[in-house]
Amino acid sequence: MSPAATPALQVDDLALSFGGVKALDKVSFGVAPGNIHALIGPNGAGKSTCFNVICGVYRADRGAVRLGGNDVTGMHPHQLAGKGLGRSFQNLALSMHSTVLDNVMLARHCRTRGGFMAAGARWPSMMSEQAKHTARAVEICEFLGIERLLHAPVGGLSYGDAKRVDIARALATEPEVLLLDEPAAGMNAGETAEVAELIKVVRDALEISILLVEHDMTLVMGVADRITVLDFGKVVADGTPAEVRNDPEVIRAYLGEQE
Amino acid sequence: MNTFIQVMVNGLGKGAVYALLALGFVIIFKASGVLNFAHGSFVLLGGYVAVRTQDDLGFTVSAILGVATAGLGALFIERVLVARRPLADPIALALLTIGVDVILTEEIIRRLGVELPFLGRPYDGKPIQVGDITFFRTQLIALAVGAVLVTLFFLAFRLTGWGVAMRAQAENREAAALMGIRRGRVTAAAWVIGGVLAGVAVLFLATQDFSGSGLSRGTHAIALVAFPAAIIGGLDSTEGAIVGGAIVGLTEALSAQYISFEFSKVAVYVVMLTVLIVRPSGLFGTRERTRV
Amino acid sequence: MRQSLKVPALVIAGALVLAACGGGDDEADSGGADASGVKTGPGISDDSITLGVMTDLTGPFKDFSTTLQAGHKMWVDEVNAKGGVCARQIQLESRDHGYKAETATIQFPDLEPNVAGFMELLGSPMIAALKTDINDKQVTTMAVSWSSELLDQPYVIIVGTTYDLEIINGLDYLLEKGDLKKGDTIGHIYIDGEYGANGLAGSKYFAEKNGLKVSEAKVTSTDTDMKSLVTKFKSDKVTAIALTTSPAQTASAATNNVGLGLNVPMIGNSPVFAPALLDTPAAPALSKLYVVASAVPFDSSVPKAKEVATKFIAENPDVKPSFTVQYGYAQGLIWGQILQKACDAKDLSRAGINAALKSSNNITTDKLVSDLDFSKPGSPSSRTVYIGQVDKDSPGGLKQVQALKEFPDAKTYKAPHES
Amino acid sequence: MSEGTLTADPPAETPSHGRRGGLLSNPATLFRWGVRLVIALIVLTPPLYFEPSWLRVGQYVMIGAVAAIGLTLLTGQAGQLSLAHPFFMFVGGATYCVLGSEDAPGKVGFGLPSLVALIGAILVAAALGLAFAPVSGRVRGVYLGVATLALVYVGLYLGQQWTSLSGGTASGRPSPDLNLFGIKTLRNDPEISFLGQAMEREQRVWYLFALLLLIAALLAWGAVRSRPGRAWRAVRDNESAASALGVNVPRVRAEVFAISSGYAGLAGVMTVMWYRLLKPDESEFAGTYSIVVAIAFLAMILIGGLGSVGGAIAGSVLVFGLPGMLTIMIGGNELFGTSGANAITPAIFTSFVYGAAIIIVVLFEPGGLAALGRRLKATAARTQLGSTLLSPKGS
Repeated sequence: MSPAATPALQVDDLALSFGGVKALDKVSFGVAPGNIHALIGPNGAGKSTCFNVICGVYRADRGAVRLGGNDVTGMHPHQLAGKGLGRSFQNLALSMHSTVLDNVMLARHCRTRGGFMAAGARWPSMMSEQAKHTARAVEICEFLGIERLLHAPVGGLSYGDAKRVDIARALATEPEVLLLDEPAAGMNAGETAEVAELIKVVRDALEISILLVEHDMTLVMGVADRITVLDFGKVVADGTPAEVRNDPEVIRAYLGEQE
Repeated sequence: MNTFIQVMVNGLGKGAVYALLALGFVIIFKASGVLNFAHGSFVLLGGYVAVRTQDDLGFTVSAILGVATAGLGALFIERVLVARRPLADPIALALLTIGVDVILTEEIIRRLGVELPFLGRPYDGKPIQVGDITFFRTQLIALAVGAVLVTLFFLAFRLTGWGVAMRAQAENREAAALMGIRRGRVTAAAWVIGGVLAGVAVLFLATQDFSGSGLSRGTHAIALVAFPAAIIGGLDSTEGAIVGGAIVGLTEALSAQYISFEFSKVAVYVVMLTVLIVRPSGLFGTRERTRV
Repeated sequence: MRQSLKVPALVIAGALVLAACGGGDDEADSGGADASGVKTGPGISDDSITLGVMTDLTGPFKDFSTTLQAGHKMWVDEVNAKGGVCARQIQLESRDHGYKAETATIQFPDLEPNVAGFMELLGSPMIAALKTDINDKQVTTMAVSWSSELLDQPYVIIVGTTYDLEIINGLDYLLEKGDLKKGDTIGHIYIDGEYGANGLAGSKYFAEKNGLKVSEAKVTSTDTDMKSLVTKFKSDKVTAIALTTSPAQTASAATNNVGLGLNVPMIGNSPVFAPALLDTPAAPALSKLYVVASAVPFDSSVPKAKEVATKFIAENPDVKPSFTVQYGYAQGLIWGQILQKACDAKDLSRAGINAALKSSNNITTDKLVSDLDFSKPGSPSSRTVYIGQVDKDSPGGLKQVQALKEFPDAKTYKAPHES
Repeated sequence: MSEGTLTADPPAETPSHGRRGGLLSNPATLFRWGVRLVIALIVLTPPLYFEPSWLRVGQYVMIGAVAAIGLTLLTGQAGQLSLAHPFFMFVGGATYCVLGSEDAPGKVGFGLPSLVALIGAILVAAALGLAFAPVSGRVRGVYLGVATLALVYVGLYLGQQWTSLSGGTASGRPSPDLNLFGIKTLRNDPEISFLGQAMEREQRVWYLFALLLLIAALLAWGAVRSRPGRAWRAVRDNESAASALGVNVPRVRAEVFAISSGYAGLAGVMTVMWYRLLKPDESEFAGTYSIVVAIAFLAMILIGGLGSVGGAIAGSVLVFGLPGMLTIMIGGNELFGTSGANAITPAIFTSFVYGAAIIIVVLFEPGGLAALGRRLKATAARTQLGSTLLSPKGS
């Protein structure tokens, strides 16, 4: 890793055990600015645990997480959102009865102010702030091609559209680093290709870094600039897709899984 | 010292019946995820059938009839109302049972009119003196019946297919369905058991020894005391229900004696809040896992 | 918001011109006088006097109220057969509030304009909620509550002895009998509220006067199990139990009194006992209970009480008799005398009725309740009581053990609002 | 996502069209004004025509509506089940009396201006709601529902013990008169008449309550449609997601509990004004601040549609209004020719109605009256006449 550029996201020496089982062991890697970085590994390799530690859901026993040079180790998830970390959800986790706009506007929560009284009384400064943020949310939805659904309840959307809402919501936190949790889960080949395209467009247009936790190899190989491979809680490989594809450790890990 | 023993006896005697009620709550909650606010009206239903038939059929037969009616009533509610919405919001289902409770209770109280009928003729009001300590037969029989029923239940829970299925279902309702467990049958059985336990409880509740009053709105009120008992133990823990029942009975009796009677009901809830602050899912309850 | 209301207000303004003409119905009823020069008021027509009844026919006091109303009806039928009062027939208009204060609050303005006064307003939560209404409308109201705390209310009538005096008299009775002595402890179970707090004031006064201690036990009206309280009394070594409770609570206290081996005499105010208790397993234990009341027991040797009882049984063979029959009848007798007095003064307006009440210092009811004096504000209308002992074989469940009597401590007791 | 979550979220703030057009030229504007007119008529005219009994029913409905709005924010919008509303009502009522009354023998009073006492009562209720954060922030779902039940018992106990504040169960303490810019509410001082109708106590209380309800409803609507409302629904639907998107979940949970308690506090002030009396209950199962009332509020918000402000008001009309209306209409008669101890009285009949309403709503219309209203509106919107008659608010 080049010492010149500060990584957008840096994970150092993470370790976490659950009841004696080492879920993470000395895990370190960095996401370079503007990169699409993938974290892969067979089932139970520790991808999700690592993801959850970065997001602040789990607290690591040891190690540090840095976001753009700031130490964010042990911060709560809601604090991380304000620090420039956005994330999507594998199961979408949207409010099904709320509209698309409402869901996306939620992500502006930490960027806006105004409590019950101000909102209730429709305080002018609050209303103008809301209008401004609504405009931005609409812009993000337009960018993701869901502007026609702004006022539709999420519950009635197709899976693909709902996924876009999920990503729109993550983007609406204005992240420096976007974490995508298995974005292709439950999708067919065509939809997966669409998602891959979307990820690239997002990176290019918004100039942000993306960390992708994914199962689907085709997706990862197609979009990732760099890949970190975990197995049994340890980093077994870290490199470009081409390097990783031929790494014997990786092949063993994946073949081993298939037995 | 005698006073203290008497207080403990009083408390445990009540605790036994609370445990029966709490166990009913817990079984229903475990199987269907429903906080059953209608438990008090199951109690009234069983009691009503028993008091209406006891003059003609004698206590034993009417008691069995009452218990059976409470069980069938619970089954009816489950099949006709709850089963229609198996995955509905827990709050909505809790409210549904409130609706049932309101109607059933009002109707039974209306039918009772000005009567205050008592149950438990064979054992009620004939205390046994041992030295300076009084043992009320109702409480002794409640303890014995409670112990037998609880033992039977735990044996069934551990050893029968129903018990295995029920435990699997409590772990994960959707997964259990995938594993081929007939959810409907397990849940229905749980409601029947809950109703039966409520029906048994009323045989002790509507007595002179236990509550001092016959079947009335007060009986329904006592059934609600089993709420904190179930919560203290943990809503999905059958062992917890037994422990919770005992804790509530003893807390009531001890605080009535050593603090003040009017504080005793508050004391139960203070104990419950303390438990919840430390363990938000009760002493033995499993913590809710939030999906990410 | 300001904007949105202005327009509609203008729109309806036009439509409401009619309302302006139609208003002011209230004034029509009050004032005025009939042909014979008797001033009239709400509830008074040329040939009838309407009295209101606000009672509980569905709540916790439904059996109490049912027999009370039977007493009212007997009086009304009798008085109307004799030509009524002031040449007018007595009519009752009643509402069932189900012992719910909010229902009573809604019913009151509906009923109040039609009545000259209230024959019955039952329940302390209802009386408390309607106190201001009663004062505003100056409507004389007979409360079915015996709390001396109400004696400062100018329009509220309390018939007979108050709860505090009942308890004092009852404890004096036990003292005379030798069941209590100096240095003893009395256990007092009371429902928190107007009723219980007033009863407790009585036992506290008695204890202070005679060198006894009181072990207090406060309960709510829905508590039914008195076991832990009696356990406490036993450890406090009480020698008598005073009760200001509901009948179900009385039953539990009685059975535990015997069951836990305490076995002390119990005294209680009139509402502690209901004849229905004799059909419960508590019946044997209740024989230790003395009920102290200003009303005569149903089964009494007092001639008028006998007459009413016989008639009631003849007319209502299926209803369980209770002392409230005679009490309801006595309420009627009292209202009859007040109305007659107002009629004699040629003023049946509400003010006239209240003035008649205030000047009544010797109302008699043929000993159904003691003679009553309503002329001293703040002071109970009587201090004498009947005492009955629970007895399974007496109709109404009480055997009279003490005829009307004022015990020494009752004489000296000063009620809360007494000057 | 579970199949039948009972939620009725209002549509998000839609960019308003037609502000520029003339009043009559734009159907949307016309519609909005039509609705305002209907609401204004419902609020303004009854005091001119109705008997005091009916006015009292209406006032009582408005008390229930304010409380139910608070509860629907908490339970419907934020997903926290609470049975503690009667407790916070009691706290609000007691605080109002303590702050607004003069010192009297055995009763503490601060003698503050009544408007200050009113606001103080809301704030104290809200503060106590906030103090419940260790429980409301941690305990979830049905556990929270039972945990909040504890407060009803605590309220009953404190009301009985702390008689210098509560007045005690025996006789309670009188409610201070609300003096609004020189106009007293509970007395004819100064005497006012409006369109020939004297504005006496019942009329004054009606208009005051209508004003308070309007403020309460507008605040709730505003909050539901913007930042706080989005946070509540996010916390209700998925706490992890809400957290990841920057919502401080424990804080939001505690806040909404406090806000809801503030609403209950206001309803408590209205209650003591309605009775002109603060009186603690004698038992936990009967009375003004009892468990029965807690359940009645839940019934209101469920029947109205969980989370819907308009639905909460409609629910109160049914649950708090119906018994009173039946009582007046039936008068001294009994229902269905039954009488005596087994009579079906108005109280029992309405219990049946609302019990059945709950069951029917859960089974057949999980969105409650609010969803029904939206559907009606959608149907009506297809006809021009309908669109001018029906509310855009859904109910």
